[in-house]
Amino acid sequence: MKNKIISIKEAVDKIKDGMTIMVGGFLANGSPENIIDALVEKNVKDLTLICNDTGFPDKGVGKMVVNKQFKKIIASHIGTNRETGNQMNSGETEVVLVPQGTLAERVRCGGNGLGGFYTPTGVGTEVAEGKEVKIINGKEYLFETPLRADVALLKASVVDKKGNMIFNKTMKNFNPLMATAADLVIVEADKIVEVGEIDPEHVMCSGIFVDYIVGGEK
Amino acid sequence: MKNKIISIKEAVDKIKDGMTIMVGGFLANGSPENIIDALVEKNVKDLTLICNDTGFPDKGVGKMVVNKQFKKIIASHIGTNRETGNQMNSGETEVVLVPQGTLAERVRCGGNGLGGFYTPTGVGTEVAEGKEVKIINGKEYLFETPLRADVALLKASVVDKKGNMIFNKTMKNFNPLMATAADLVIVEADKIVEVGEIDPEHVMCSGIFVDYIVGGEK
Amino acid sequence: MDAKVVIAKRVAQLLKDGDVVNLGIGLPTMVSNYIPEGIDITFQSENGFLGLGPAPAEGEEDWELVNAGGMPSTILPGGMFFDSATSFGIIRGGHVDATVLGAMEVDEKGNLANYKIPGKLVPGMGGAMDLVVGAKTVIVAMQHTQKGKPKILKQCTLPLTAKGEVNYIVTEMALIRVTEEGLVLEELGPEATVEDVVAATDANLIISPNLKRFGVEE
Amino acid sequence: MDAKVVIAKRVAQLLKDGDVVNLGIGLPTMVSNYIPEGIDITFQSENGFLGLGPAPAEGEEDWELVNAGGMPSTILPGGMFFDSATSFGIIRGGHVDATVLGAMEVDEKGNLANYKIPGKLVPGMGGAMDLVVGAKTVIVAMQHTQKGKPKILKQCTLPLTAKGEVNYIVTEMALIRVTEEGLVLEELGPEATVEDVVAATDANLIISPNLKRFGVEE
Repeated sequence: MKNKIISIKEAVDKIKDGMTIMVGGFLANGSPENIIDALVEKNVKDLTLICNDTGFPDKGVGKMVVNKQFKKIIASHIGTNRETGNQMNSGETEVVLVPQGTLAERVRCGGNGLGGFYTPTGVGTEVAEGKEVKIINGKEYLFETPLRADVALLKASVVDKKGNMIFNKTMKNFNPLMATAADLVIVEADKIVEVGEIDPEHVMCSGIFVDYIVGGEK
Repeated sequence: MKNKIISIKEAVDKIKDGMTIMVGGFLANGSPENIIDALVEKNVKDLTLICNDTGFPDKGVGKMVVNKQFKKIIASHIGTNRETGNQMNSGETEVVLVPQGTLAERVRCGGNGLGGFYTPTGVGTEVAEGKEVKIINGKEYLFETPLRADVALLKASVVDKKGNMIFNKTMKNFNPLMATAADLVIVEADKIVEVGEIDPEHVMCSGIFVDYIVGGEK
Repeated sequence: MDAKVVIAKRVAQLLKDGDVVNLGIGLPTMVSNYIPEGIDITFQSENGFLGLGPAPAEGEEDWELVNAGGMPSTILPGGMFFDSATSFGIIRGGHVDATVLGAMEVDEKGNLANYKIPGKLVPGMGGAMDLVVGAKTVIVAMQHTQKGKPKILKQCTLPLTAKGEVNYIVTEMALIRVTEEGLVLEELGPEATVEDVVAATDANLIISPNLKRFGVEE
Repeated sequence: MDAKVVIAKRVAQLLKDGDVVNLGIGLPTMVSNYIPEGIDITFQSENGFLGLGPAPAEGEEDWELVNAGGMPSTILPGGMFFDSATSFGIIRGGHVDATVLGAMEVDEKGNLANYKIPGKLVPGMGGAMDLVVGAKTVIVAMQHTQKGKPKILKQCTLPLTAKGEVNYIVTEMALIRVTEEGLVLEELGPEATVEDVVAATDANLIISPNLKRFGVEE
């Protein structure tokens, strides 16, 4: 069996300037804080971020926003981090706002080999601008495309050495979706256990998606 | 709290001639055998079936095929039940074959409020006939539409009185997807437990989708 | 009675036994405090669970169990956790009976604007666009005016969250139903007259022949 | 050595450490018996689990844990169960490294026909169409001829399962790689000569300059 456990330093060394990264978490709940801290320290630049939101200035991906590491941000909400709005208004950072359900579905779509989907969300709003509208059974839908990233950075509560994951309570959010939609997947674990310690009925996301595991100190 | 538990007789009384039904199960593994038996006995006719396959002549929905209860069958595989092929060849029953992954995704699509999706599956085959082809990032995809039913008939291992479900091992298959995609959802339970007996981390499909629960004898 | 309490109480009475309900942040959250006796409501939290319970006691906060505002929450028996794609599948798929949200503006066509003020406040739509399109009943809960200026308009001036999806507007002054014919004033708040409501509303109002007063007691 | 064993052994050698593999019913299933020492393969069963293990001992069959052929199976440590949409998301999303299937016909363009003989045998495609499109490597494992008649053709005559997706054809006589230029005969079976293979093949074959013999030992 391949060893997937690496150090945080080895993990962040895989993330280069200009890459597109997906980061799990919802208002930083379920975000890989240690990897984020290491990325702030490494100061990798010109990244594109795909994340539900931009967290807080001192929590989650918000720390990287404050450190001006993103040239583009795709998120559903940026209201809890004033710095994102400032960078958007100054033109430093391009911000694309996507409805949360559409964002989740686009990531799933990218991870599941589908070419796109039609959603009723956003019809008749600014979100529809420039998008194909299709009438299906008399109702309007917008065409939405898949999202993928170079790297997905996830947080899980328990991870076995194959990468099988358990996310406690509300820490699932975008994590299991992003696991499927990036070329390289790195998960930060609270706890690392042996293969077989997690009941197959309780695994929430398979280790086949995971390239590397860091952490396990908790 | 509403009482969702009814008798099998009450359950099958809700299924009328001409309805479209979805039935969970994969080669009858995870199919509601007791509801199926009662439907054979009631002899409701001219149904449209949406199911992964047509089971076996003596197992799963195959019993209803033998009893000639379907005017139309939408499935990915009919090879384990010779009677389905016979009825198809004689023109008695219309059979629409759908690739398994496309079938699963169409049911999910119907249950999730999406208008359709693009899949690479079936491009260049008979499955593509009459379907819109879209080129996305240089690759061909087929447009596939959502599937919904009047009634979904599911099987679960453990169900609490709100309808929250656990499916043992490989009995999940289409069950949790179909739970979302029908106007009326009836689940046959091996075991019925009180609300709160299932850990929220272990519920596999929410009771909000479930209208009625039958069984619980096992 | 405080205006917000009046609104929350009246909204709570619109909910029906067995409903699945999503409450927005702020005023809408208060609705859960006033659910009538004997009415069983399941609250959905779009970040990933069903069975949202009351806020935890001080000192018992669990930061792995947060609500859609990112604050510690609790889960009730019969609840379950899920990822963001499943969460919005529930929402978009019509499995949420009612959503209660605040608004910056609502208009005669049932259009809603509540996610941005161009050039000033651009927090993003989060899950609001999916909720408003997906929920069976959309209830706007807000104070009737903002600094004395009407929020119920002939036509929204801000970018729309959704087109024609609002069903009810509940303020401290009125319960208004959105119909094909326009806005129908169905009930008056505890202290309001028809003249008060008309004066505080920019939109045309059709006065219901069965105009009543809120049945909210202290 | 039995022809089927020769095929299964050679196919097994094509698999790489860490691969996720889906084996079709029949001959392909035998591949799992010949995985080289030190190679860790995770088998996927499209009806809903990862970590497919060997068939259970007699008397230990669990009918809640079946494989894609509907027969009792086992799950290995590190496996997990999931529904059909997730299963085919894994397949379509490119997370299966290799799929091994039988064929009625394969042709020079890498087209595959294995799901129906019009008017005669119409079992349905099951998951085959998704697997062939989604898996990174598609390996056809079959006897070289059917009742003495070639199955490797210039052009398929039966309805296609997929267009241009086959990468390898492994028979008891040959290992053939599908390339842009056509079919390349890369290896000979234990007892075959180039003349034997050419005579038993309808398609044109390019003989590899590095032509080898299978390295399969008794």
